[in-house]
Amino acid sequence: MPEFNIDKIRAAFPILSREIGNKPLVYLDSGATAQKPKAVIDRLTHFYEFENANIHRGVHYLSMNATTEYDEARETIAKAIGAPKVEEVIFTRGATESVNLVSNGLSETLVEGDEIVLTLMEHHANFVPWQILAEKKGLTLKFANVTDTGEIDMEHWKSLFSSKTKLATFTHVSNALGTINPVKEMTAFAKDKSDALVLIDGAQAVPHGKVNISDLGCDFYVFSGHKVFGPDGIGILWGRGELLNAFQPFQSGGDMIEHVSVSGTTFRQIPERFEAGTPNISGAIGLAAAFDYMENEVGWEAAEAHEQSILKYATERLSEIEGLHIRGTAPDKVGVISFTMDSAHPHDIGTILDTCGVAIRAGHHCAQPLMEHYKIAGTARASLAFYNNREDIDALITGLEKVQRFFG
Amino acid sequence: MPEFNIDKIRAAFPILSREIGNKPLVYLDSGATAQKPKAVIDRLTHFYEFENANIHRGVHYLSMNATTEYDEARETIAKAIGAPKVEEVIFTRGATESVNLVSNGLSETLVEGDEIVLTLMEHHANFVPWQILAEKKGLTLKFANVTDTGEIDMEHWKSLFSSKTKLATFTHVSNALGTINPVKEMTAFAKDKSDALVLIDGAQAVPHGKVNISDLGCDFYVFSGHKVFGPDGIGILWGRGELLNAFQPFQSGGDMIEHVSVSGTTFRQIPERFEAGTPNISGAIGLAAAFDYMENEVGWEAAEAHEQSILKYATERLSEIEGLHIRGTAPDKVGVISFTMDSAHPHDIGTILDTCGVAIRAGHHCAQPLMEHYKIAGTARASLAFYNNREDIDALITGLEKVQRFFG
Amino acid sequence: MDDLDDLYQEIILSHNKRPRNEGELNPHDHEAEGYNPLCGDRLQVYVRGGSDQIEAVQFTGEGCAISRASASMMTESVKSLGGAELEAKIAEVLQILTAKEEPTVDPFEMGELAALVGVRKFPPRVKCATLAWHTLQAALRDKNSISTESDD
Amino acid sequence: MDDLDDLYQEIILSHNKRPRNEGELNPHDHEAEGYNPLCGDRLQVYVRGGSDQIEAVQFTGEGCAISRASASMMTESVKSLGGAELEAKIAEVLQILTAKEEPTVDPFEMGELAALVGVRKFPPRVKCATLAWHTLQAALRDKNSISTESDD
Ligand SMILES: Cc1ncc(COP(=O)(O)O)c(C=O)c1O
Ligand SMILES: Cc1ncc(COP(=O)(O)O)c(C=O)c1O
Repeated sequence: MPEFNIDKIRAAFPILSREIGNKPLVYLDSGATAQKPKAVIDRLTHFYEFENANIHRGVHYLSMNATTEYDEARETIAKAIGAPKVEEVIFTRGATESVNLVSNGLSETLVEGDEIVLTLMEHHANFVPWQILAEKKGLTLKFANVTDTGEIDMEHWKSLFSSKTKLATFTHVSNALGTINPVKEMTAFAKDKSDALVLIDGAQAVPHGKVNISDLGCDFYVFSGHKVFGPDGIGILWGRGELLNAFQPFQSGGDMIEHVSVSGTTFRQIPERFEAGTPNISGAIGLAAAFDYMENEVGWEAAEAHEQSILKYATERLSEIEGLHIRGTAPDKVGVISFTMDSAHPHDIGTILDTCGVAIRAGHHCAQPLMEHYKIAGTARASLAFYNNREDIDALITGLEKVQRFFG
Repeated sequence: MPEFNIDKIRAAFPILSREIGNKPLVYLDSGATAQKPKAVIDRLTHFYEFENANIHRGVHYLSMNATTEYDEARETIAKAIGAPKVEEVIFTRGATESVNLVSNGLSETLVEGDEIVLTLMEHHANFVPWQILAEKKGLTLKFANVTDTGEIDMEHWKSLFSSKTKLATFTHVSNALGTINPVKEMTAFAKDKSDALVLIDGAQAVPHGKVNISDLGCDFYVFSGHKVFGPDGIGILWGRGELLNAFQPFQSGGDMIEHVSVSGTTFRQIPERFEAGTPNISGAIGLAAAFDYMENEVGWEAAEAHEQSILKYATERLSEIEGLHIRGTAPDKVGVISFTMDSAHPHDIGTILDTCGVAIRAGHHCAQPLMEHYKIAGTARASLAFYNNREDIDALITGLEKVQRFFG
Repeated sequence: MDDLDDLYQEIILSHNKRPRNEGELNPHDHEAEGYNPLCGDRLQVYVRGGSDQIEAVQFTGEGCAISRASASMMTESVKSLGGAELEAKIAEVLQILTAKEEPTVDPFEMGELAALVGVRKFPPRVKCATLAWHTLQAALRDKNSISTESDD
Repeated sequence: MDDLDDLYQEIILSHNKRPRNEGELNPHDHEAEGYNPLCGDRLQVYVRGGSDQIEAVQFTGEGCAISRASASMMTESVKSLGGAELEAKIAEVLQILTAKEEPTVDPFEMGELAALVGVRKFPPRVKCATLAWHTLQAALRDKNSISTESDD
């Protein structure tokens, strides 16, 4: 593996050399979607220019080859995330679809009065599906509070478990605050205290360091490809085989059936069971290329160390700004910095930074329950990836000084 | 628009100049997935290298720009397919998901005893979801027979309608036989005879000529991007707005909600209602590029005329082969030629052709009910697009002669 | 920089800092809540009187500088209007904010509201500026809530 | 061409054209249906006797040259085998078809079955060749049906 050289890394991401207006792009919105290295873009191009075919049913070379590559992509990803069995890795459109698949699957077995333990820091993707299911089935949702530093209030969370708890679900990393939750300990507690299934939303965890699912003890783990330097329209649901195979299919159609006739249809086992129709073949292959890139060209540890150093620098610099409040100050954080300013609304901050070429998010970050909890409408959020550097933070600070000139 | 020049057209598809083994690729499997012109591949590359961002919630330039491009992609596609209202065009993963979305939506309103009229030539994607729904809800499915020439037996189909018919669904073009069904007349009959909703599966129609949805009178129309020269992982559901807005959401999460709180959630209208989570942004933009390419660089009429001329040539040449039977001989056909040979099984045909660089499908083409009807296990299928030429057919014939040498 | 100065004109910044007519209006005859689901901003508009003749308008709620300034200016500019005159005023503002073509704004006639035209260069912010006006319309029609997403 | 000649060896083509032991076996003690969902092929295998001692095996069904030839050769090669010997024969064939490493095949010992090794160069066809053998296993275990997809 080459040494971690931030300039070389940045050169591998074509978009990072573009300008916005006439200012260099400062991309601090990786929490929304990550940028793609040339390795991933080239992989997609190569597939479409040279290898494109549908999978599974073909006896011709291109189709066999595409099938092999699709299968190998699953293997690569399974290995990268420590999935114990390859077939337990299901390709979906993204984290949102993955959660929906599980909530649909559980709708067959959960019954009135059953309880689900969530937290107030869930992204809508891991919140609304459960709310809808709860309404349909008469389930009770219980939400763990969040502390002032932006951590799950563990005592409160633990107090929510009962013999009726059938599912505990929590985000690995908060997209709005950056907090890394102690998911391994939480899973152990949930398993010890109840026979709840555990679903972890890893959408914001996977881009920031190596995740080993086997190590976590959970039953389901979900994430999106586009946030982990992979292509759009692809995501992962990992789940225990015996649970997934007991689910009714989520969608139905070609490839997921064993035999179809007018009198009845039988379904295949995982992974095909949940991959009805033509999947996003190039998306799967591109996502595997992203993991390959991270493993072989960058190194997760070096990436994480670099990101943490930038996070530290950014936190220091931002703390110097008067009237600026960082929301989410947990000791264990990824490179996500949400903040509010006394003088300016997040939207105005975002607009002014944009004129400086600095891309951040402003708003509720699909975490309205959390915002309500903090009694704020939203925050400005700068979110990092390993390709950010100190100059990015300096540009952010310069931009915030401009905000103060207008609103100070 | 430039004149239709087949050599120039072929040069626009990079994969068509590759070799398989040391034979030039002869791609006769466009029914499974179509090849992509450079215009589409370049559009994807440009997006990822220069424009990549998440949509909707951003105040920064890249995000606004991606949002605009995503919205414009929807407009381009709406216009290309004659959708009366832009917001009625929903982005899905593909035709399979589109059908599942509708079957899920209808599950709220259909009740025991309601009837659905289908045909025996449906692809599994437009069959299994209805079968599952029927089982769940106690609906009756009625299947129209297919004639020896591979057309829907219209008298039989008409006889299936009753006052209980709530949905009529049929494929625009049969993927296994190539038959173009008279969908406009069928829709008119269904609407006249019942108050059934009409869903048309356009997956195999859209790649072969300009479709104007407004003209058809149907309620839902579905297709896949990858079959119409666009990227993987993207597809379209078009549906009447008042019907779609009355559906419960299919998946839930970010972007499709109006307001989320612990006490309840309200959902947005179409199209966002059905686009939970981060969509396949580049997929949507790439699909629009495919339609642009067809409209502006090729011309649908010229493409169709050329494909029909190759179909005619292929049909003539294949008919000369003794013991070869074309399945599907309707007068109105797209460039799909299914056939069986007395001497050789489709699988063996496919393998031998593959060694000649000729890519075809062998099998049931996800149309098992149709195969059962014909009492065959499968066919060999050569499927054309406008980029095929006579040389492709000559190579197919040469390959079939080789099949006869082994099995004759 | 130019565009930004157009957006955050002194007049906007001043209305944002010291909005006129902020606070619940009691008693009131009409009220509505406006909501921008993309950023989470909410705005309540209270009206005494009605479409025929507005006596007073006040607002409460959270929002960015643009939405607060727009709300503040709105409360001042529609006070004591009614009938066709009121309709014309609302239409005029929405027009300069959302019309496809660059509007010709007569600052003499439009007064402070002319400052809103700078928002046009920031398309995602247009909804911030229109929110107060849409909410006023909703209040006058006794529609209790509107959302920028379902409304335009 | 070479690979294709390896696949469709004379022996395969001849078994395909004139399969031995085709047709339902009556009476029989065991039967199973094998199914390849990808191509839709089905195969029935009928056994008289059992794992201890096979007396006769016959098959019916549709399939490609490879699956028919493999079934035909299977019926011949396991007839009158039993116990460990039978198990070893089945294992040997599955081994030469699916082992990761190129198998060393002794044509003298393997007899006609050695012809199946040519299938290895055509990965999607391997399931055609194994189907009969898996179905035989299923029949002997009184598992009524197997599918190539759930089985390997
Ligand atoms: C007629 C028809 N409908 C639906 C589909 C399903 O399309 P997809 O697999 O892209 O979802 C196909 C694909 O083969 C088809 O041919
Ligand atoms: C924590 C978390 N979970 C889930 C999601 C949903 O991901 P997607 O929109 O890719 O489905 C996100 C995306 O923002 C997220 O941050």
